Amino acid sequence: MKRIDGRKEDELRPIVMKAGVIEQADGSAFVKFGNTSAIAAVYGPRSLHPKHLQIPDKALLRTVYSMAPFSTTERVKPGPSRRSIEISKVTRYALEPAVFLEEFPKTGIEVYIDIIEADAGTRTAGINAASIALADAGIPMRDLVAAVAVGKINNNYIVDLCGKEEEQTLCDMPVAYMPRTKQITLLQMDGDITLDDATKLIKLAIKKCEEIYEIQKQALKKRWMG
Amino acid sequence: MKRIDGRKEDELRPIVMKAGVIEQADGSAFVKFGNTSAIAAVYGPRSLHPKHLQIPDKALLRTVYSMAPFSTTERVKPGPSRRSIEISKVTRYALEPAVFLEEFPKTGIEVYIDIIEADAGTRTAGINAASIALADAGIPMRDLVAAVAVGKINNNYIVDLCGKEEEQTLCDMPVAYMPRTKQITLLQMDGDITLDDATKLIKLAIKKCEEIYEIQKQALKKRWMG
Amino acid sequence: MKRIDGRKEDELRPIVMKAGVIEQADGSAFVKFGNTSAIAAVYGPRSLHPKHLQIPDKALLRTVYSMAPFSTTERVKPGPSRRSIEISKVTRYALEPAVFLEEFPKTGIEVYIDIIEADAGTRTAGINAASIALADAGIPMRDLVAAVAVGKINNNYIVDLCGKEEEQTLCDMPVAYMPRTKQITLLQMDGDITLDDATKLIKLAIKKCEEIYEIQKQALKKRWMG
Amino acid sequence: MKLQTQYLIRLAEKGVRGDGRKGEEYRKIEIEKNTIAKAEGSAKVKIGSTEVVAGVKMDVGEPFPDKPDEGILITNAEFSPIASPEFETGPPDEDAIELARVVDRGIRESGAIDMKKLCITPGEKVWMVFIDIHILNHSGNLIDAAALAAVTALKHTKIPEYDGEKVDYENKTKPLPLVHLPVTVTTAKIGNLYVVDPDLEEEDVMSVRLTVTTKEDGNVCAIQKSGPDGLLLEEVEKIFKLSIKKGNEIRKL
Amino acid sequence: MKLQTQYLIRLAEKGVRGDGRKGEEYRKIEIEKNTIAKAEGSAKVKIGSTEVVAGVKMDVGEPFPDKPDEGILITNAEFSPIASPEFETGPPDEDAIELARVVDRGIRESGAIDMKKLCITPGEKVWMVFIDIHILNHSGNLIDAAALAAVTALKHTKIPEYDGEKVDYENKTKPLPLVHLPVTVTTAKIGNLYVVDPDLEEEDVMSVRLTVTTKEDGNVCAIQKSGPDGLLLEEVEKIFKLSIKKGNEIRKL
Amino acid sequence: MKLQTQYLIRLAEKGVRGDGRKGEEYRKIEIEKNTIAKAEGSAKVKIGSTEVVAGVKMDVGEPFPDKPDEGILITNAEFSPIASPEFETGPPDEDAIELARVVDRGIRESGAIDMKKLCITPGEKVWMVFIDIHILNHSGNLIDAAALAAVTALKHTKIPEYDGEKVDYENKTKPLPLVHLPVTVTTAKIGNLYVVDPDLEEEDVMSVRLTVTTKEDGNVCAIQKSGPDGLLLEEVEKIFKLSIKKGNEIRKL
Repeated sequence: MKRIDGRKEDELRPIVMKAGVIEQADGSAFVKFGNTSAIAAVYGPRSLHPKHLQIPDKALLRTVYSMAPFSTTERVKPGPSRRSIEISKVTRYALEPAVFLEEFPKTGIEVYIDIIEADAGTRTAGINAASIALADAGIPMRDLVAAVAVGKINNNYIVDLCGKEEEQTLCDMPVAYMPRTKQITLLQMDGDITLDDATKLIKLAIKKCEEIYEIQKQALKKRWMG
Repeated sequence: MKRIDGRKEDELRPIVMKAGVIEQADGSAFVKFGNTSAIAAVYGPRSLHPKHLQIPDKALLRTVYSMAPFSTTERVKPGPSRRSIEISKVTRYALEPAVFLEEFPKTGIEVYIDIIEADAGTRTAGINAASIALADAGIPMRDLVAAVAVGKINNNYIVDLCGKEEEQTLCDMPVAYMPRTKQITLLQMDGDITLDDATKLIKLAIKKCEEIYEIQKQALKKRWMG
Repeated sequence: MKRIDGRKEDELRPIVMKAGVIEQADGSAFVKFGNTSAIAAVYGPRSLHPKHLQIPDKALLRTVYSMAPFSTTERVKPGPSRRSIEISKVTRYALEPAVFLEEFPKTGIEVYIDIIEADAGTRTAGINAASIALADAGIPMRDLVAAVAVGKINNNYIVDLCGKEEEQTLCDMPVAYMPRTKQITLLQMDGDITLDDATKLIKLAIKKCEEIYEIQKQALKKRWMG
Repeated sequence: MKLQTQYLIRLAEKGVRGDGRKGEEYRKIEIEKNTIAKAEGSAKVKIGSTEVVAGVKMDVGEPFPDKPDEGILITNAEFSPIASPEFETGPPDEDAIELARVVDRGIRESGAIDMKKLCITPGEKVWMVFIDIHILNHSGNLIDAAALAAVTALKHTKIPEYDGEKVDYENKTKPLPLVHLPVTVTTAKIGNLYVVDPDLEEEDVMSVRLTVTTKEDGNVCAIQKSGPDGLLLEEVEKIFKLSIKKGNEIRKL
Repeated sequence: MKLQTQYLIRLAEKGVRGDGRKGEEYRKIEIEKNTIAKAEGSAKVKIGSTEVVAGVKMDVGEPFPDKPDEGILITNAEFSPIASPEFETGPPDEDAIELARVVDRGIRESGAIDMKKLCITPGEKVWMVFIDIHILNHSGNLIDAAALAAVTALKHTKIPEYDGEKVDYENKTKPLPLVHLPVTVTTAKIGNLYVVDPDLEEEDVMSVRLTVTTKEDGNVCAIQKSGPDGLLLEEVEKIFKLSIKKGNEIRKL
Repeated sequence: MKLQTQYLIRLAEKGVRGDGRKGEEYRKIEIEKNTIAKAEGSAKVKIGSTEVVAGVKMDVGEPFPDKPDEGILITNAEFSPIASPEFETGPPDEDAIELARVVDRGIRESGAIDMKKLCITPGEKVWMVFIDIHILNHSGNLIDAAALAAVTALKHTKIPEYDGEKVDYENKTKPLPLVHLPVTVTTAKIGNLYVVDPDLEEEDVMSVRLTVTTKEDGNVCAIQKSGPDGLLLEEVEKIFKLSIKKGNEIRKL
């Protein structure tokens, strides 16, 4: 099957990843998959107020995902939406297994993700960026978290859906994955597929996450090596 | 006069009252008058934050009245409305005379009232439920507070208005009453009636509150005796 | 040129200024320019909460400008608007140079300005009132701040625009001025004018501010002398 | 208990109030009409040093589906932080909301405005009447001052011209069809003394208050009990009568 | 680590749960239908002492431009402070929003409602279906209880009459076109034990949970991983199968 | 006074800036056009390490009643917490609102956009132009960067096709009718030195700043004084001239 934008079924869109893009932040990254662009910035570990939010034996990880008003075809109203609140939550859980939060008790680590351009796959682009930004901030991590969405159009399993594919797919399944520990840290799905499909799609996602992971490492290497 | 639902002028709707319906709460009650159902839960006395809200010589009583979106014919938008904020306030004043707040200085006692079904008389149903829930929470009380709305259709004084009657009545007068001390703790009225009518209606309400009071006591007895 | 309300080009509208109009406030003033009426009240210096707002070596000046719903032809929705938030900010900067904030470290001085009637020039009326109210509160000041808006209709420079003139003017320039130090403390402009126009308009505004300043002093004198 | 509370309660036991008034005595009431140029009607009311402005704005809008041939009344109150060190900026709190709703009910339930006369095209266009209450100085008994300001503003409201397309706010001629004059009277209980028009200090010490709105025919249109204590039936009856009496006095001002 | 955590994890190592259930065992499920008089459909679901009411309200509105011939589904959840000492008043927090969205997706993606049958006039008027979820007691696993209450409420929903102008809520006859019965099953991981239907204490100690909604044909319609840990592929596969199995059991209730 | 403040002010007395620039010298300005695929126009502007993206979105809507034959301009700014440790999530604060309003006035008052050409059907349908400003890195002088990004985005905006029913965002051909190029220049006063384009450290120590927007004909379109100090007339005149000069330089970029 030829995909709408000419890609092969298991082909990712052109990817750009860059660490250290925001001077004011403790860590930051820019990630682009086709026409989806995400910027992530990390602030912290820093002292956390009000005090009752502090956790005695680890850092509090906070994630805020948001879309720039001009990122989509229809202007997005500024401010949090139900969708962005849910994505912020699952993003936190996607990143948390990777971070040694216990090294910074009582502090806060804030991860902000801004979607500058949106053409599907914004939450996974955001997770990829956030993961690089956390590493860029020098926060000790078990591993990087790589993420990608997979789907099924007709009888084909496809990866890294673009916006037009998202409208057609029988299911949309974003997955985040830590290659070193083989842990799936984000798993969501909307659709109507068989158990067999679901399993195959997850396996496909894992394979592509391993590719993305290499690009993430390159971005960090480039940053550190100059 | 035969009323729209076949009741006599001074006849209450079928009443259900049950104490101890919410496991997580310190005290709780379910109250049903016809198709009006209220659930009340009490949390506290418990420590109160932020500190500047604490009262040195007594507990702070807080009441929150709210309606479930599906409780009425037209869906109620979730969140506080001007109406619900006012009802929360008068409900607090209806309950406060009954509670020995001075026994729990600096603490907070929270009373939450959810209207699950609404067919008029929701604030009085809520007060009846809250009063049982406070007693169920073991909070020392001067007395239970019983409540009912009364009105006038044509030349008839009627009690415990249902929704259709509320549209026709010349006045709507919710009353809360503590039988032991004979104190009226809630008194509101909308309408256009003579002084004589007003007085007669209050007396009628007091009489019915005394009946309701007995049902409240039964509900508590059943809870305590098993 | 005859102006729409019969005034001369450099003629202010009938002005009323009165200090000490709100009993509850530490200082207050009422100011009226034609059909524009502003009331300002000052509370403070008083202790400031939450603590992290406190400034170690001076008082925090806060200003809130707001319009009464009935002040304009089209009812103003209550609550802050983007316009009122900006005006609150520039008003604070217009007043701050006049106040010895360093005499009251860690405290807060709040200035509230309510526009009761609006017929253009509300921010300048508010600044005139606030300045008198601060003095009325006994807060040490370098000088009073006087304010007025100027504009240009056809080839004429006009002062103290009324609402109908505001619709026609080529520019609207509110100016606040401290005569003793000759400092301009508010300067905004919307329009499309030459550099020469801009300079001439500022000079005109300064001249009128000096007149307004005398009326402000009269109001305070009347208040203090009885 | 604070000293001031004890003092006022001791005074109350002797039937005396802090400022020397009798129980049934209002502070001085001053009424100014049409003080706001852009409002369709307005009034400033002072009761003692409590000061309230009410402004009426009108606009054309769609009627409510269940009352297609009636105008719409919307009452709102803002407790401006100008008026008291205790008021804060932000959305109206429960006190402001209660005040607006009690004032609204007094006007609405008394049938003060002939709402049918505010219908322009049934089911399509009716006049909307916005009453906005703005507190200028809070020295106690805001509710009576607000209600009086609102009714006075309505009494002096002129309806703008409307040509079916646009409201012409420059031309206002026809008076608002005001057919009743509801008056709101608040009585507080301090110790065993019943006092009308409680001032700020009395509001701090009162245990309960009853606000009663009555019409010129003596009918009762709205009641609101407030405060953390109860009232006996006899007390309520007494306050009803007092409210009618004081209401009649105020209506003459 | 808290004592309770250690205790439950030690138990889990032996394959035992705090309340004695087996890993694959739900607490007792009780379902009550049409408990709310004014709702078009309603259900109360208890799972153990977790208690949830779902109410369905319907109204006529405009369709979305991209789906002119389909009805509209809106799912909302309120975590009433009644239900838990940890819930607070205020707008829905992230947990309430996530719950509502997961329930919504299970219903929407499974095609449970035949949305085309809810079209009245294409591009102009369609039925809007509001599912409101109200938590009465929070004792763990709100999501499965909420999903079950929502589907049960839909199953018993009757559409009001509509004459092209007004919805007649007094007359409801036609059932909602419900064509599938999605069931949502949540499995948590505690230590190395996988437990369905975690209770409140288990939710406190679980490291990760997976919520899977399946249809009667065994298809998967919605997945949501939650919690601050990851899952291996084998674990996910195992939970998928378990979810289908338990879903089938619950569907029969 | 902080050490850094004292240091910068001492430098200023010698006519020197912290980063070695001259008073009239901007940091390096970089402009990138049309970086956002889905926006009708966009630009990224860097001034030193301050970085701002502006995106223009267009839609069809109803005109304002008082300007029935003109398009609508709406300018909004979000200070994303990404850009600075001091920015917080939440609705725009006074600084973001002021920035958006100053940028808006510069464009609106200069008549930069020929608004009449954005009318589709007078009184019924006009183009709405949304300028959204998104701060990526805050290193001082956000306002000049934002204004430059906004005008550059407008310059490269293409209007989507509109068939009277639906906007076709896939086809954008006609350029936006941009007839002027307003440029915004901010000058701060540090000690007795006037510096254009203050960086973050200079913003911390400056006592007052004046933002002036000018057109290519040298006219002044918008002025905004900010900061807790005043300015003498001579200072204002001097800054006006400087703003025109620097504006002309930037316009050529």
